[in-house]
Amino acid sequence: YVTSQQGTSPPSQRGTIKVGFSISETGTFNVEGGKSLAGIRAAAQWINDNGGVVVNGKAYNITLDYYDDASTAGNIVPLYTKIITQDNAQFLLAPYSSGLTAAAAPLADQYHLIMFSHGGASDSIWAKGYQNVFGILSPASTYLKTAIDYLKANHPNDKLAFLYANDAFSIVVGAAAADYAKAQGLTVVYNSSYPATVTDLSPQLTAAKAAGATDLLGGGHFNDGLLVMQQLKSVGWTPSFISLLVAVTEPAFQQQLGASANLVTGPSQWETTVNYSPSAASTAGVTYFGPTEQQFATEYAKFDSTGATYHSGEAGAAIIVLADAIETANSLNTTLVRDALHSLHIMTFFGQYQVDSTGKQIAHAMVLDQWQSGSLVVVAPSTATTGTVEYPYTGS
Amino acid sequence: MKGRTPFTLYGLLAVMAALAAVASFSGVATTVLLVNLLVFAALAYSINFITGMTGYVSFGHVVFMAIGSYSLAVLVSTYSTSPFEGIALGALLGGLFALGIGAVTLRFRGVYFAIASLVLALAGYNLVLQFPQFGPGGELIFYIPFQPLTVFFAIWGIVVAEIVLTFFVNRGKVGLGIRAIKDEEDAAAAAGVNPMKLKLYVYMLSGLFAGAAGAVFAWSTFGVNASSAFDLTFSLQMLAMILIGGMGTSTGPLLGASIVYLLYYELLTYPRLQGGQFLVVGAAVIVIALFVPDGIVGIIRRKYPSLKPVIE
Amino acid sequence: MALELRDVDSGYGETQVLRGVSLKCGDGTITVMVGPNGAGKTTTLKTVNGLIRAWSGSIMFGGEDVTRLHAFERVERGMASCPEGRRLFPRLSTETNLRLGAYSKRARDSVDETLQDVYGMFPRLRERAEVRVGRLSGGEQQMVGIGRALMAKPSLVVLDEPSLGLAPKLIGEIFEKIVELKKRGLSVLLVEQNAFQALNIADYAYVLQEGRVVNEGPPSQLMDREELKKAYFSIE
Amino acid sequence: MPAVEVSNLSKSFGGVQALRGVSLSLGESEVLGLIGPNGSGKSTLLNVIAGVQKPTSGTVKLGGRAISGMRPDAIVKLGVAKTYQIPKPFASMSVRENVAVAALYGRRLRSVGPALEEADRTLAIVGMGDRSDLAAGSLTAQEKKRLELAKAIATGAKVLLLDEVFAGLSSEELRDSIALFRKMHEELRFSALVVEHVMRAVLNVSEGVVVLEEGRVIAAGSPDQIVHDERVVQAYLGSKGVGT
Amino acid sequence: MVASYFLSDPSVLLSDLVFGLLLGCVLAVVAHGLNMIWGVVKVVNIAHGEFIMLGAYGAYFLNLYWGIGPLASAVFDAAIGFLVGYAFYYVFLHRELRGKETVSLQSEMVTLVATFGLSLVISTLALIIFSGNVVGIDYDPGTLLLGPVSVPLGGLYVAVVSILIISGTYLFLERTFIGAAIRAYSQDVTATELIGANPAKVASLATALGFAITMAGGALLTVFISVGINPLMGTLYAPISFVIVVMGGPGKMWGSLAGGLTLGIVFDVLQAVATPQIAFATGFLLLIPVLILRPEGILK
Ligand SMILES: Nc1ncnc2c1ncn2[C@@H]1O[C@H](COP(=O)(O)OP(=O)(O)OP(=O)(O)O)[C@@H](O)[C@H]1O
Ligand SMILES: Nc1ncnc2c1ncn2[C@@H]1O[C@H](COP(=O)(O)OP(=O)(O)OP(=O)(O)O)[C@@H](O)[C@H]1O
Ligand SMILES: [Mg+2]
Ligand SMILES: [Mg+2]
Repeated sequence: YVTSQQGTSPPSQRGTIKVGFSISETGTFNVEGGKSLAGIRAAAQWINDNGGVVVNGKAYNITLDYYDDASTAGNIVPLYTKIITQDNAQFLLAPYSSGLTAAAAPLADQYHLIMFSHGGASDSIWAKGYQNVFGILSPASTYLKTAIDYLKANHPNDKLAFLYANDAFSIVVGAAAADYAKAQGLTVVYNSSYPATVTDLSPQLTAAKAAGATDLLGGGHFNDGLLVMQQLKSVGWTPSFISLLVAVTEPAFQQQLGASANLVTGPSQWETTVNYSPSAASTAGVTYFGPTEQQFATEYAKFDSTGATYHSGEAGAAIIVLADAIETANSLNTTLVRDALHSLHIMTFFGQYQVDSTGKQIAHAMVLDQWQSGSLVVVAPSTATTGTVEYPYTGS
Repeated sequence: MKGRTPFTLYGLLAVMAALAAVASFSGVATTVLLVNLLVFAALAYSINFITGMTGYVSFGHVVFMAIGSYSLAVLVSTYSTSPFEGIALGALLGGLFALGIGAVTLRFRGVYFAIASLVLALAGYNLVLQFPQFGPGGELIFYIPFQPLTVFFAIWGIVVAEIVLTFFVNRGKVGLGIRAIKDEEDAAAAAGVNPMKLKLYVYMLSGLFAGAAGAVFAWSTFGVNASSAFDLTFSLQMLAMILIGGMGTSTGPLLGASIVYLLYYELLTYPRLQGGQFLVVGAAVIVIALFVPDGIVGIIRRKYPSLKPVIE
Repeated sequence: MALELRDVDSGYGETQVLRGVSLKCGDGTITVMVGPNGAGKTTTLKTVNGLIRAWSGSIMFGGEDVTRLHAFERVERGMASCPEGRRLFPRLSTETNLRLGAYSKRARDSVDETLQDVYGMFPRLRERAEVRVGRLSGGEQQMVGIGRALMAKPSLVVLDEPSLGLAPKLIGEIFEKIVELKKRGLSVLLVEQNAFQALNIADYAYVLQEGRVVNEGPPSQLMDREELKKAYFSIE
Repeated sequence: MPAVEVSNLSKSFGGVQALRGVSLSLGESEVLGLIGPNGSGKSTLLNVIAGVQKPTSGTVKLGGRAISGMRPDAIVKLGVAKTYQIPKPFASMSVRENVAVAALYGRRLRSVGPALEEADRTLAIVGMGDRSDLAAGSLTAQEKKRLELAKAIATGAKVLLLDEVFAGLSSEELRDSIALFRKMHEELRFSALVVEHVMRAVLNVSEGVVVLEEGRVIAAGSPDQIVHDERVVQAYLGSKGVGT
Repeated sequence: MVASYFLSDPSVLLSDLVFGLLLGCVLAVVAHGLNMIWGVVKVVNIAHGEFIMLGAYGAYFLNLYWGIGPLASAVFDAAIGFLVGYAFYYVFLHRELRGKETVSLQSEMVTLVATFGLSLVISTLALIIFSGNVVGIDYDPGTLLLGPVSVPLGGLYVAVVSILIISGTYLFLERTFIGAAIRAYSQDVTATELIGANPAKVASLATALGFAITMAGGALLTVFISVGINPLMGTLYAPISFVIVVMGGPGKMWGSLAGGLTLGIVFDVLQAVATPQIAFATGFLLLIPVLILRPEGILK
């Protein structure tokens, strides 16, 4: 257990636990990679500053061994091989995105090392039978669930349009959400995907509007989220409820759209405003581990002045959970830590952690955010809220 | 030409044998590095068949690589075959697609061919997304054991085949005809060369090997993803490699691929450059292109004419 | 003196072609250069118009040393050429090709008149005005090449085998045109294999061999006219 | 049977009628001169026979077999080779390799070795043996023309279509070239269609002359008849041209 | 299922057509700068997308610090682009192109690869300087209602400006001496010199103009589709630009517009009747029959 008092053993006499990973500092995922990296560094720093990881009475510092993978799958295997066989990392984090994670995962199994996935939400990773790969995130198929639950409970007669990007992640989110909405008895009048390279979405929006849709759910990335919002205006459609992936929770979304961002909602793994706390943990009947929300945010600011996003949170949380698992196992042995990761059910600043037998996350809940008068408010689920949903969206 | 000792071929094969020895006896990290290097070399040789030899710039060459990648990924992930069957299918489809595509696009010259090949890559990306068989968002991932040495010898075999073929095509009847086409296509036809047939032949080889290399690439990354499978940067890297090495030659692609990839990888793992390595790679590419426009083989040819039989 | 070469060496890359070539081209005269294939006639003209640099020696044009000037700077000073292989713009129309001949400042303002002049000289080109030059017949292209040089309102025209590929009837006309240019005060430096007709109109001639001037003088002194005459249309 | 039989051949480029129903026949081993004003369609006629351009209408027969519409490389293999009026050498290749390409593909040889030997023979014949290792791009204009001829011969063609191969020669060179041509013709017994503006060459190498004007045959006959044909003088030679 | 809405409501088709036209104009204007550089000087500028990106950032910063709208920024961008183009010519092209008789394949390859290096450098620098975060300009002049069809005014302005730019360059190339010399340059450099034009001057001017248009295009792009401006945005527009230029015919100024409109309309209409994937695949593949039937582009 990490004691909150400093100085159990002076940092100089500590051992080190080397956590290796690659991250996308350049290329397609450079933004997500940068945020993740800062989150990882902040979490590791916090642990080291707060007694390190204690195994058998000896404290260990977490050291990070990482390289830029340039968002390229071809780099993953050489980098992880180097990390494992030459740098001798003891634990691994996965790279960002499920595609890159898939390239790294076989090495974790081959070399019998734990690999924590923090940025690969595709469900398919967990269907491959990896022994040593654990997830921190809610899987993609559950992203829009909270929003649909809200609609089902409050506006069951709305007609839903689903429009989402055709990439491995967004399409799973969109398709699963459309199915879930139908299963909940909601009316889906439009359901379509588009490639990430789209330059004009007005035909889709016009068609969805013509189909009589009242609500719009989907999105994919920042760019197309913005495109959707802009073109809603140009095609003259004001849906009553909008929920878009990824884009909405970026501060830039509101900065760029101004008033028309108001009352748009979006799912998120995490926000700096969620209130997972030791008291929330005891209400939920689980133990709380690691920094509080506030502590993490403070530490994070030292590594990235532009503020944490959920990518920062999920990556940081991976380090925290890993540290707890090592302490729980009271060993650096992969098998023992793996058993600990399987049996652990805890809460961190990022929310709950518990995995099923494949290593897939089952306890963490998505939150639903909504822009309200210039700030992002968590409006669902009830355990994490800081406000309530305002309906309908008005376009200004 | 006839009867001349093929020093170049012996030399290249000796280098390949040395690579095989290194891959087998040094650590895994070296092996996987060599796998990547040879994947790039295989791609460079493949584009060398069409662009290096005939001067037809295959801008969208990545499309053949993608065909190979998806062949292997579909077979392995959906039908659980061995990766070798995937490579075979990738090569076959790569070659067939090249024949089909080439029959239409090789009629276009210069920029027209380059862009016709580019649209195929752009269209291919969208078509892959259209069909769920290629996975959600064109992503297929699979889990097979990590066997670096097996992958190494798969790609090694491909590169050896390419070297031998490049060498003999260059030296033989086809090579002479192709050089004529590269200089003056109409005059070549008027001398009895059937330009379409020769171009199709090398384009087919080019597609076949790009397909095979793409399949190995998917194998080595345990999956394929539409946005990276059709990433045009690959095409550009291939072009840069053959330019840097020496277009059309049998040594150039291996030289170019080694330089570009090793430089890139060295920088990637050079801790202080994180995020900035492309500055150095980019600057190096600029400098080489502008100051050594005929590639390393070109320099050697100019500076040390006596080495000609060894490098060509 | 319109043009004077003093002891010029030049060549391509490492290969030297011209070895101490000296020649003069008087104001308002026609100077012809003849010589066997590969003698360096074209190379001399390229050195004159600046497409290749003289290795040593000097080139004076209109009293000015132009040895170090670029080809386009020489055009600006009044030297126009119709080079070997014509060097036209194949995908531009005949008329655009001609008009481009008047690119230099000295010629720009009077481009329309000069154009009519050239059309007058080669009526065939007026018919082909809108056709891309690459599609013209060999002889038609030759006419465009000469016409384009004239469009520059030059004081010296440098012509590399202008009769090449022209029908006999036209060759006669071309040489008449050249004489006409001279009458207008232009100087002409001409390389020709059609030695008979060329020498017929020349004021002075040079014979080049293996990069050297081996003979020079007024045409009458250079060759026996009767012999030339026979050489032209005889059946052997 | 004539080697080449052209009947009623027409070719238009958009608005331009380059050939308007040309018919002619070239006998076995015959050398036929083809003259006419600039733009009268001579090169076009050669191009159509060689398959470089497709005729708008009409046929070309080679030894009784229709070849119009076939690809140029196929026509070469049947024994018809053409030179380009504006030479198109393979500039980066050596002179020897240039000719070897023609030998290799034109004669359907199997490997490069014999083709190079054939190239050496041909180059010796046309008197370019000493240029064989130069890059074709660095030849003089004349040499490039000669190279065109060498390539055509190297294909082993029985029918040569020669587009102004005698142009731009000095008087002496012309004499040598004519002699060379006659010698080659004696040895190889090819048939040839010789497009030429240099009358001395036309008159000295050909047995018959055909005159084109604006895409039509306006006269045909022996060299002697042609030089004195009023229409030909009018349209082509120019009244002052002959004899002066 | 989408098709049925489309059939039941003709105004949907009309909207799609209008949006397609606007999109086409935007695409045309970003492709147009490439057309100058590539169609005319024969330099395959792989870094084209990066200069579009820089143009967009130019507009962004002008807006951020001085509140200047994107249309006005386009003018400023053009000025910068002009200078950048000159610099680009002398740093990248001059060495390779001077003294060449024509722009050979080898030179095309060299400049292609060199500009590929440049695109790596610029996008990496942009990532470091601008960070990867997406930014944008909040510029919305409103919409024009034409019966059932609403037309975004921003898009309309861009369309007008792009047509102006294209006509301007057309007139410049067709009607001026230097313009004709620019066209001539791409066919024979030596001959350009022989007519008395300084080849370096001609080529650098063409390059500078191309860059000016490209960067202005980047600024205009932020109007109609202000999807985030980010360091990697060029990778989307560069390939499309290449296709548009060839579709319209390289070196043909109106070709950019023809190519852009074709793609815009095909993309938008097919997106509505089929799927976006089919729309893009068809739009791109359309180039092949175009090349077969009209080897020199849509325009004659
Ligand atoms: N681009 C070049 N590179 C290298 N050598 C060349 C080049 N052009 C010409 N030469 C060489 O220079 C010499 C002189 O050539 P030039 O073209 O000046 O001769 P010429 O007198 O004009 O002959 P012709 O009557 O055939 O036109 C020749 O030996 C030729 O091979
Ligand atoms: N591809 C083409 N497109 C348009 N017009 C063409 C084309 N090729 C030739 N022509 C035209 O057809 C006519 C005949 O051209 P051709 O080259 O056959 O003439 P020629 O008799 O060989 O002339 P020359 O003696 O000058 O070489 C010319 O007017 C020419 O402009
Ligand atoms: Mg000459
Ligand atoms: Mg002709």
